Amino acid sequence: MKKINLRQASVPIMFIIICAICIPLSGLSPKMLVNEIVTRMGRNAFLILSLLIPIMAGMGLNFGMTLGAMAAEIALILVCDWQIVSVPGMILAAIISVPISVLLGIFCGKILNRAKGREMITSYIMAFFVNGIYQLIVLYLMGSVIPIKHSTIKLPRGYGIRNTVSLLSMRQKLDNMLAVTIGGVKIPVLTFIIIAVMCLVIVWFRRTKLGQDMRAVGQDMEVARDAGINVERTRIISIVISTVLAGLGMIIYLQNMGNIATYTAHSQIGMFCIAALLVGGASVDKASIGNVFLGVVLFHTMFIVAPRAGAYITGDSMIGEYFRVFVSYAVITVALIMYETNKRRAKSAASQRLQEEQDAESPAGGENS
Amino acid sequence: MEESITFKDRIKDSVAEFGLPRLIITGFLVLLLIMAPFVGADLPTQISNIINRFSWNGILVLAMVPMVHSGCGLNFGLPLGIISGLLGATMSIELGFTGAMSFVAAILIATPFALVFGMLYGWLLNKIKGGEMMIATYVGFSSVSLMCMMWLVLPYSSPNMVWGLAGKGLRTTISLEGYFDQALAGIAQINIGNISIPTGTLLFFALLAFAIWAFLHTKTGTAMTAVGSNPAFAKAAGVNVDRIRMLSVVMSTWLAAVGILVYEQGFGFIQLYMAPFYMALPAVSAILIGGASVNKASIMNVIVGTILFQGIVTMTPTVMNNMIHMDMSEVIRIIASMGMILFALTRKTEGSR
Amino acid sequence: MKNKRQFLFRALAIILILALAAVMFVIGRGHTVYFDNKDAEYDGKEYEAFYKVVVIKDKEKVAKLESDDRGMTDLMGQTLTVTVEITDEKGGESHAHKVSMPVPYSMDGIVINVPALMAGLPAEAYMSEFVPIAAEEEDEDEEVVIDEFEISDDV
Amino acid sequence: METNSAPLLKLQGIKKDFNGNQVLADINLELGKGEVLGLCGENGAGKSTLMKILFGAADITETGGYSGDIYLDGQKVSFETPFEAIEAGIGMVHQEFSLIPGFDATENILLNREPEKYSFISEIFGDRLNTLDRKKMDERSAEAVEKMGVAIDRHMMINSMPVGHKQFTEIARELSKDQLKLLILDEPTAVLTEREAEALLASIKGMSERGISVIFITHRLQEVLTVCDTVAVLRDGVLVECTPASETDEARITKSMVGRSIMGVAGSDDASEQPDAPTILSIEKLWVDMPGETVRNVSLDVKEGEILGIGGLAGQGKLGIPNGIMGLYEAGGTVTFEGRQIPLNNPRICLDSSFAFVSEDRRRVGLLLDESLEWNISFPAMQIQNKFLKSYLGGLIKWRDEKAIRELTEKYIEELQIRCTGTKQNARQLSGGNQQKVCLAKAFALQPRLLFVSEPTRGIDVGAKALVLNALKKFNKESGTTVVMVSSELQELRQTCDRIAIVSGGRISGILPSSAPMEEFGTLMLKDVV
Repeated sequence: MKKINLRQASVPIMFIIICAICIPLSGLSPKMLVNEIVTRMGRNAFLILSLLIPIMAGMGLNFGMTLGAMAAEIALILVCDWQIVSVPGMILAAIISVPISVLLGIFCGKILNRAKGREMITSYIMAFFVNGIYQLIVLYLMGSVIPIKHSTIKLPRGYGIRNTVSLLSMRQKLDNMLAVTIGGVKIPVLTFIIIAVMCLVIVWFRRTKLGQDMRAVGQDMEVARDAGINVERTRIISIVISTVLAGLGMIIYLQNMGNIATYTAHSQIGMFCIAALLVGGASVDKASIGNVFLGVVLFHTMFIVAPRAGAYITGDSMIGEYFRVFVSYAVITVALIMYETNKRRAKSAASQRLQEEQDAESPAGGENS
Repeated sequence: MEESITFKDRIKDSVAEFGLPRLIITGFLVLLLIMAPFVGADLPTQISNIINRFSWNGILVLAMVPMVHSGCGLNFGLPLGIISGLLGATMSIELGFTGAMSFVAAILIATPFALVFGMLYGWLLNKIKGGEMMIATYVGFSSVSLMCMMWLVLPYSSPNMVWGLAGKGLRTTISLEGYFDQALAGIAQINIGNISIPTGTLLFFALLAFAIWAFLHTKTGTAMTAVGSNPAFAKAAGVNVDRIRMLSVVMSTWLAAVGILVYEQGFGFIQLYMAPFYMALPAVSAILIGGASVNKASIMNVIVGTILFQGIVTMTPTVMNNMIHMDMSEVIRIIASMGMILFALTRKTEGSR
Repeated sequence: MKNKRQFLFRALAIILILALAAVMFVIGRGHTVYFDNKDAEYDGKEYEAFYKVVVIKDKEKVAKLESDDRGMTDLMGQTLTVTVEITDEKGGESHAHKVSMPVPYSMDGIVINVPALMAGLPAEAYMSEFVPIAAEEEDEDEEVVIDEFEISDDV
Repeated sequence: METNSAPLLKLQGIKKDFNGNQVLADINLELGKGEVLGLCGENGAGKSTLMKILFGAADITETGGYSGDIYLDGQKVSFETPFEAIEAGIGMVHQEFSLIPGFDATENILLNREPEKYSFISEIFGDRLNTLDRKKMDERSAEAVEKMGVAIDRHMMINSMPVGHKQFTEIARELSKDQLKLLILDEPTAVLTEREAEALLASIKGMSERGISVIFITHRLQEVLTVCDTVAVLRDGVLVECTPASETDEARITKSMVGRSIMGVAGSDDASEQPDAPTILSIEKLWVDMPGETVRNVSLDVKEGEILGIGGLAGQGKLGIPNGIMGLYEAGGTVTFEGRQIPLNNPRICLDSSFAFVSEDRRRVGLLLDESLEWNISFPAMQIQNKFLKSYLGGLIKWRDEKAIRELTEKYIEELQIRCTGTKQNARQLSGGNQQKVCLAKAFALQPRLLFVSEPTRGIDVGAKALVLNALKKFNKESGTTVVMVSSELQELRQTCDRIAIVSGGRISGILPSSAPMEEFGTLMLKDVV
């Protein structure tokens, strides 16, 4: 059953080749490279895990995961203003982000239920729409309606949040707990434990009734409905879970970064996470935990080495920068095209089989098929 | 919506057909226009602004029409056409054309690019019927980021365009002064007081709009509408659905190429690199605001939509700023335009997706 | 019956989470603590600054203060526990004192006057709020970039 | 078979109409515990409607419900939704599979009824977070499969199963429901091989012994006679026969199925076979891959100027013939028209050879629902024959001639009595009958030499039916167009056509003059039924 689909494996293989070419050119020492990859694994893996559940529910790549990221940013800004620091600050931010994420998730889920068959483009536009609302809150309401005390995060005009909010008090506090250094590579053990627990939760979730229902809904909504499964609700739940997880993932991500780029941090997150997942060999309708980790390693290796390799080849560092952006988009494009053509191919294959059966039987006649 | 029967019925009908978001946006603009004099904004300047911006953006919005008609959905892949236009503009300058001639040359050079890109793009969209919009978006993104590298690598050498120090690689912004800045707008420009009307640009838009309108009345144009309305019907009536769709994509792409050139001649600059990235979204929301849906659009939708959209873009900053001393225009623009697209996507549409 | 039970559990879970949040508010509250080795005055009495003060928090030396110096450290939670090593004169023996005190929740920055503290005076004598004075001078308006085009270079 | 005093199921005076169209008239039926009832009837006789009523299907409740009473176990019941029916112990296996393709048989058998293991988390987040008890699921599905008596691989994915096993998976799913008292099987043997069908019959007998009553709908009469205790025959919404299986035979059932006692109409009055007319279209060895309407090895000659009817039961392939010839579905074989061979799978060439086709799928293929009547009627003629166009610049630009289009549309609105507010009205807003007329007008406007009409009266009211059929006849007479008409309604074919070919099992089972007796048609229809 576990045949490796060559088409499916083509993207990871391509990336392995890109990395294999770029790594020597980049001139990075293996230690530095491993260090970077481990850091990025801890930073991004949780965020990418949040994409798995909507895929299971047949809703495609959840471009709306940005919603969770925004919820997390709002929570972190507030916590920062209240001067709750370090790990307790993160836990508090997580607690605050969850209800915001849930509300946004329900909203997004309801909208997506009205746009069945084009969930992806809708969730993509949804991310922009909520970004507008986020800006309204953060840029205009914070400081004027929502009390913000500290001038370090407030714009000098008296309301609105600065372009960058420093998270120095939380910076890598989670990563540093229980951290182990092996051969010069810092391993953020606690972060990895949290990610591992999340993986276990996802594995467990697949075995629950809800997980089973989601898989059923993902494969055939009508059949699931006939069997008495509440399709709409199940789909909304999957989006809510994804949004909440994205929010928690964003907190892990930002504590590692050490500051919030208030107006831009979330906007690219969705794209990079989705690209990483696809690079790991996932497709629009099928993704596993393995895809997440393979994706993080391959995608981020490319991300780290591409600019340096580009600079080495062309003498212009910008080429590499643009190259990795191009690759991110190209990967998503290719994955989407493969998904759509596969759908078509499955259909035509079915009718071809019918024809052959019939041809073989046609001269004989008389037999019931 | 032109004829007036009974006022009440009309309102009821138009509300149902119009949709709430569109109504809110229109109402908002009307409110802005009414408020403008009270808060001390200069109405003629505002109107002049709207007309100007309309003339810049009209053709980009018009580029949506063919693809919507053929059922390919909203052309989120507009950047592909824009890139053709940018190639035309930069090559025209590189080849040494100046003044109004450089505009003509830009269009001529952009055309083959638009045709080739459009055909590739159309071929791709024919392979993935049903998933057009998402893939179009990412085709646009990929091509923009690919071109980012190209702008650096391609052997441009005109000193007006490349980075001064390195002597190669195009600048992010290139001034069109001495080239086709105001090439169209300058033709028969009318200036009355604060109002200045770019007659040339408006006429050019009118010409293209008329061409599209006329095309939709031809045999092929009729087939295009039918393909968008019901591909199965069109196929049963002997229409080559794939060819018609391809044609519509090529048309959209070419219009986008011309559209960006017209935009640039008004704006006065060529913007390269990531600038074309999100240019599809304003155009998409403009045509939707104008009353189009995912698979129906008319020239009227283009005109009304562009005026409404650009009206909000130009009016909100001044009026809002004067009113509450907060410049929320950007945020309002994002919420309004994205809300409009969301609304259109969630509406039940028959036929194409 | 089932619903009631579930409601109960849910309420319990929410209360637990809220309680957790409340605990985080207390134990996670961050303060900046400043140590002053300066002359102090209280109740008409003068307390002279020491020759040298070393402040040790969590086995880590956070400040080494000569007379009239100010040092600082970050604190999480509501209790400040430090060891203060005091040298009265040059070349003299240092003696360590372990002190522990509650800090007011509402203060972001707290100034502690070490001589007053060592003299065993009441809290209001050695503890005062740190008020940032000239922090407001950078009044150039920050341009907010809500740039949709920007590709962040680090993820 | 024992007859209890209180039957398991009792239907009393069941009536149902769709918008005034009577489809069931006063049905009275009883079914004892463990009894097997065979339900026969032509398509459209009301079998599905009756079963839908019993099963609480949504389209019954949405169209105003039914009248009459249903008693289950002596209790009066009326189901609003299928779930209520299932709760009460009724199970139904539909013709279309309702299975999740990526699940295995066990998961499908217990879909949404999986046994669960308690987990503490569910106290907070609700029961759906209980984990599935895979072991128990396995046991339950094994039990159900055993009950069914046909061995299937319970761990095989549905999408890699042969079609028969999918059918058995569905049956096992119904059997796994403990409360099951009555199982409705809607043409279950249609997709089975002969051996599988035998296994199913044995399984039905087994169910009956366990005390489960079965309603068995099929076109294969020998199966009915083998397995059923009682045979009920529906015709035009009337229960014409309900006899013990032992007292009847195939011939008698066939006769009850097709015999029209009410009208007793013979062929159409002006029907005339034209044996001397030249053959205009000759079909040889045609196969068509149309899902659900597969055509196998059909050879047929159509004579110039005639109206040829093609009849047969649903799913036997009659719809595949015109759809295949017109290139809408993958097809093979040779088609010769007026001596020229017509390449298949190319709609354009068919249309250029002046064929026209009125599709059975009005809404999807037949109409531009969101465009005006003008567009609908003129479009094919415009695209194929360049009609209704004005040329400018020496033919470089071909513009729509709105005036000509309007005149054409007005002409057909009048001729076919299309009820509409004007030529600009959207096709979507018309009623089914009027939409059908628009489809005809569209084909007439092409002025074809050969016209295929597929199910022209499906889903339209009586008045419109007569109008449509008369319009067809008139068109045939006046313009000499050869017409091939496909319909499930034999009566209608007999009224309209000169000759009628009957399709059964994807093949032509015979061609009869329309005046031939009903029984002969019936026999042909059931000849190779799949």
